[in-house]
Amino acid sequence: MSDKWTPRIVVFQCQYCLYSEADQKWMDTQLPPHIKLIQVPCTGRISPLFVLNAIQGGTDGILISGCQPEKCHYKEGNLGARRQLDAFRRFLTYLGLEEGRIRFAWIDVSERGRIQQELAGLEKTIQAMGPITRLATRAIPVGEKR
Amino acid sequence: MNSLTLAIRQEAARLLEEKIVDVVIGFEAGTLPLKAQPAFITRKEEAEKLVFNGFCQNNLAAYLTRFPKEKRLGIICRGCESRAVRALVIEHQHDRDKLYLIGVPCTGIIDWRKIERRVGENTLQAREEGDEVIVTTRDGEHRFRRADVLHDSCARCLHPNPVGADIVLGDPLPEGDPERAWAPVLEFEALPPEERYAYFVQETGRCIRCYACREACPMCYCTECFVDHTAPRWTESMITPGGTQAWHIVRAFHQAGRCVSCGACERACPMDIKMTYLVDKLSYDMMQQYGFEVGASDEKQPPFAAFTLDDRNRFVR
Amino acid sequence: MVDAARHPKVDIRTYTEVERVDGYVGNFKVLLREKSRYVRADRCNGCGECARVCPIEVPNYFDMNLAPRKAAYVPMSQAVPLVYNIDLDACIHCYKCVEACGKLEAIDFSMKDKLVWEDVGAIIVATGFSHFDPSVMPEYGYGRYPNVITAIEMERLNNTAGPTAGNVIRPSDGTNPRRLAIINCVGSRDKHFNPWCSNFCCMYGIKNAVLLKQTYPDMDITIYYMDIRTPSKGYEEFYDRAREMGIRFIQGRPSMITEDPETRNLFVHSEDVTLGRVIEREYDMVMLNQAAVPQPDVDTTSSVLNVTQSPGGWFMEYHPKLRPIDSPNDGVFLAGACQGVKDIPASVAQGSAAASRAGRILHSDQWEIEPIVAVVWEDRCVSAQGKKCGICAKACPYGAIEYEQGKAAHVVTAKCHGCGGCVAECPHNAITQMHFTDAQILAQLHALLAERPEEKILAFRCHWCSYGGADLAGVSHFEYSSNERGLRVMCSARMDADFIYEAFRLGAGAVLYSGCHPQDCNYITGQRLGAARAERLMKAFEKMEMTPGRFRVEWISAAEGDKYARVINEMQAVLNSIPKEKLMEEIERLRPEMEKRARRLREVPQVEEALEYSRQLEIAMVGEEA
Amino acid sequence: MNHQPETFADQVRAIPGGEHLELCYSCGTCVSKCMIQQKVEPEYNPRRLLHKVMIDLDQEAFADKTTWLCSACDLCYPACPQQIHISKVIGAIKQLAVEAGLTTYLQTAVVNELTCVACGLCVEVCPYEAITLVETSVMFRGKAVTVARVDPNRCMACGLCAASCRSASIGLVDKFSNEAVVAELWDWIRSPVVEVTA
Repeated sequence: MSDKWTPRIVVFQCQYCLYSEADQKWMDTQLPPHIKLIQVPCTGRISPLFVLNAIQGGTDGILISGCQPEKCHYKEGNLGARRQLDAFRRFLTYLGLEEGRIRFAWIDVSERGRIQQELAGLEKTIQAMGPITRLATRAIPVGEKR
Repeated sequence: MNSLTLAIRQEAARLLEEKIVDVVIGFEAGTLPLKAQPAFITRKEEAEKLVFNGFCQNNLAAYLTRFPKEKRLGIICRGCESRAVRALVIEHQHDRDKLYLIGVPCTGIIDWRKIERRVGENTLQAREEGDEVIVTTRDGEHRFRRADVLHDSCARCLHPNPVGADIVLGDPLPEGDPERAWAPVLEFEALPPEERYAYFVQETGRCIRCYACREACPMCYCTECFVDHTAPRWTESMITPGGTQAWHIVRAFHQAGRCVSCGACERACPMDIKMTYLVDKLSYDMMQQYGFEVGASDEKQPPFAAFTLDDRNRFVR
Repeated sequence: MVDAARHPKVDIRTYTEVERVDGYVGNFKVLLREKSRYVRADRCNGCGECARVCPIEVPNYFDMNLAPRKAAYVPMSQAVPLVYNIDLDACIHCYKCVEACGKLEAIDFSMKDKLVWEDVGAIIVATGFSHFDPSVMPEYGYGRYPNVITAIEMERLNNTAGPTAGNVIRPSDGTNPRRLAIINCVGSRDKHFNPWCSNFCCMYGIKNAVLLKQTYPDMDITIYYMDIRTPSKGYEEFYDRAREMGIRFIQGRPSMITEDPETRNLFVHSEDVTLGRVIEREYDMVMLNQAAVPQPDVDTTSSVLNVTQSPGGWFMEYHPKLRPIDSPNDGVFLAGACQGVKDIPASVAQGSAAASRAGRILHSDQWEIEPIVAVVWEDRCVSAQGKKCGICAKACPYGAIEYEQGKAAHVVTAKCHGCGGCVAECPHNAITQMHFTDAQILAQLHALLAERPEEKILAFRCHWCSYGGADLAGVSHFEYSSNERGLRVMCSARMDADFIYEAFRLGAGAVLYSGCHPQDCNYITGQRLGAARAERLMKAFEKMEMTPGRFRVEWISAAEGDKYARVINEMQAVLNSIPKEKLMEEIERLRPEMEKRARRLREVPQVEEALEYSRQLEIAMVGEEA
Repeated sequence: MNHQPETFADQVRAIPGGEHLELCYSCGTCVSKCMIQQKVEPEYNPRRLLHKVMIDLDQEAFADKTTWLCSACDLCYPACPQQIHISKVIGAIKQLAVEAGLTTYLQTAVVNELTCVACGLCVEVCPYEAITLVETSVMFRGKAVTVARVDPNRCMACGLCAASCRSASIGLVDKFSNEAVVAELWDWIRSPVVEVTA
């Protein structure tokens, strides 16, 4: 593992995520290239298959950010997501994936700067674990295009 | 000929004669020893073909979804099958009032692989006698204690008795031991992650992607499976580590809260891949986290549909 | 205050609580608890040596806890009388103060609370208001974000006698804020907390903005408001001045304040209603103009003084328009915000008015009241027979009835206002009201329904509203059915259910039950008593399957002559719509039930004689005609 | 007073949930609470919509995006100082709009009727009760089959159904379809943004 290794992170963000204006702007424009932002209407939209695709594709960490409970734009989408994705995460852990590669945060609009903290936290966890090895069985060689 | 078989034949004949059902799904003697095969009886006279013994290894509930909803079905239901039927009825796959469940308490299915591992592939005849299985091969007769050659899933079966059956033939059996049922999950979980992953890689590495497990499973009834999709292509369709792993992960995950632990998938697998440890983990989680057990109730929705605000939360921060 | 203290006829008792009030107008007996200060007021000269040596510091409540005070303290430097006080909860009993006090020997730790009875002729309640605590509104972050402060905290910061000597600083870092947001209606006009408008906050916010702008001309001040309310003399002009000074006004109620965790700056999030756009603006400091709320101990005060509360907890005035200073308890007057939120000029005006109202009592030897008071027939009262009752005492809005099991209920005549609620409520007909006795009302009722009762509409009207309404209908020449027969009582509370039953027993075609609108009752809660009774009656008649419309309940004010006429005409239309024989049949069908229900009325003393007298009269009149 | 529902405001008020319409004093709290307004549609403004209703501008209310975009998250309800259940009022307006023959312009969930097995999971997870199981005339397995159907006037396109469907037979279209999300993900995974370990 070289010192230069940069973890690749996918952020699944609910479209209505209760970010403050500044944080949303930061997410939209300032995100470093090793972090990919994928917007979905609601965390409830995140199929476990999306997560599996990201893991198998060699993504080192996944951050899912959604709205606070009872503040979900779609009433209870975030609760559905919690149940399904929690089960899926536990299942992947059971198969040997390091816990902590998948992080799920409920962020409130009053929590300014929280998303940056969560990203930094995730990055720190991943740095400690090193690049993903288990389950990353669909990794594509650098630069390959379809 | 055991008394259960007789009772089943009588009940099947009665159902067909009184036109309570159109088809009775049961087992008939297989063409090979150690294996019975599913039978679909439509006429009263054919009821004589039915058998019931420890060699009946299919999950008959799997055939429920292959009949149109108008058909009235009589199904021989062991514990696992009856719970699968319940789950399928909740999932609107058939109307309960068009089903007639002939419940049979089940003492477990004999694992022919365990026997052949000891006697080789030369079985001529096999039969059960009380707690023993007697196998005749070219080199003579072998006697096995039933408990030694039961299929793994059956050995740790929690609910051998059918639930919600219209009639139960035979005497109820004692319920299984939960500790024993969940032991494999807990043991596996206790292993270090790298060993768990290595085991998963090793098992899935043998997979030839024949999807026999999918066909054998009563709960795998989608018209088009996610692995067959082309838009999007969820996973690699060839036999690659990525593809086979994704298949096993997602197949198991789709069973979360639905698997009845019958073990039909493992029995069907031509490569003898262990896979019940996957789904058992999910079943264990569903029970621990959300108090959900498949087939326990007639109404309860699968756990992913029943999320609440008060879900236990260790995940979301 | 100092002037008042020096006045020979003014006696100021501070640090004293009213424990109990007995008696009635002109003859109150008040029990006072003079709380011990552990400093003897007669010896303390207010030098402050005790506070100087006291080692204990606790937050100063008067400075909104922004500064400390000692355990030996005066609440504020302008306190009258200037007597120090020892906070025993904080005191560690080092006795340094005793030493410092020296020869004065004013400090006395052995002091005890003193209970004193005083005779007074009148009481003025001026307990003021309290402040809404905005920390229950998490969206504004008060308590969480240091730079969100309340208006009162700003008041202390901006006061030269305050903890910062008038230097307005941010609590987070001590710098002067350059951008300040003032948010109006925090906890007021909000149904989650206090539905009322706190009256003075608009002006108060503008005042603070103007003061700050004068001190810090560069300060960027924005006021968030829903509506600016400037209804008094000179107020709108003041508002104009504020705008001319460059104070910004944004119409829009902020939904949320967020904080930058590093700079501790605040972002106020609101819609600018005039723009129709959501705006987020950054400020250094936010001031919340919180609602005025009743004092936390208002319930105790209210029960001690026997003064009822209006919704929200303010003290209830006798009448919202006509007698805003008197309380329902004669001789007790309300002044200032304890009666309802009001600003300083209004409070001063009300205070002066209360003083002169009280003076009227103190200057007269006798106190005249209306003679329509309630009287108890002691021999009929079941309480005297040892039974549990007390219904009359509960019904009385003035607390004029003293009830004690085993003794007959006793009406304190000086307190009784003559609504008649107790009379109608008493299940044993043991109370009557002078000039409105059961016998008198019944005699009227019989006379009104003497001829062709089935054609008549008997209208019970309360004296203050519906009777006035009918009067207005008359003088305005609004036409209404001539079959209407009015019967006046003082309040709908007096409209005994028995009268209604009796009316129907006699065969009345229709009965109107009318009184003041709920909020306008002249007897505080009298209308509510009547309305509850009317509802019970309505249900009973529904059960009896009486034709709907024959019994009608309407609240008609003295200004609603048109309504009175319309209601009567509508009732007439109902009567017209019922075929005569059907009506007669219904009357006959219901008569036994009505008779049964009205029977108790016959047991009332004098009723039979009164009825006999009216019968005689009738015979005589009919005879004359014949 | 018992007058008949005549004006548009009366009609809205007559629908349960719409009663407190006229209590609104236009403080704008709801608007600044609303995430649709901030994240998706700047034109979105419940306060204005309520006002349009109050002064009987029915056609303008129907044409207002607010009518169709409110997803009843009810962030505004606890914030409203007048305790108006705004999403219910908007629901009442939407109901009248639907009765007037209008439909949502949202791209709502669609069902692939060929692969749907009508397990009913989507019916259960849908927060808006927009999905029902119906018999359809699509001939399959010899007979008419039961499939899930989405009521576009109830669906708010959250995608909860799509995430829970095992056979991926129900889903959103365009930007949030399975194809689009997976393609977006893999385009990035394949891109040489950073060194990939293998």
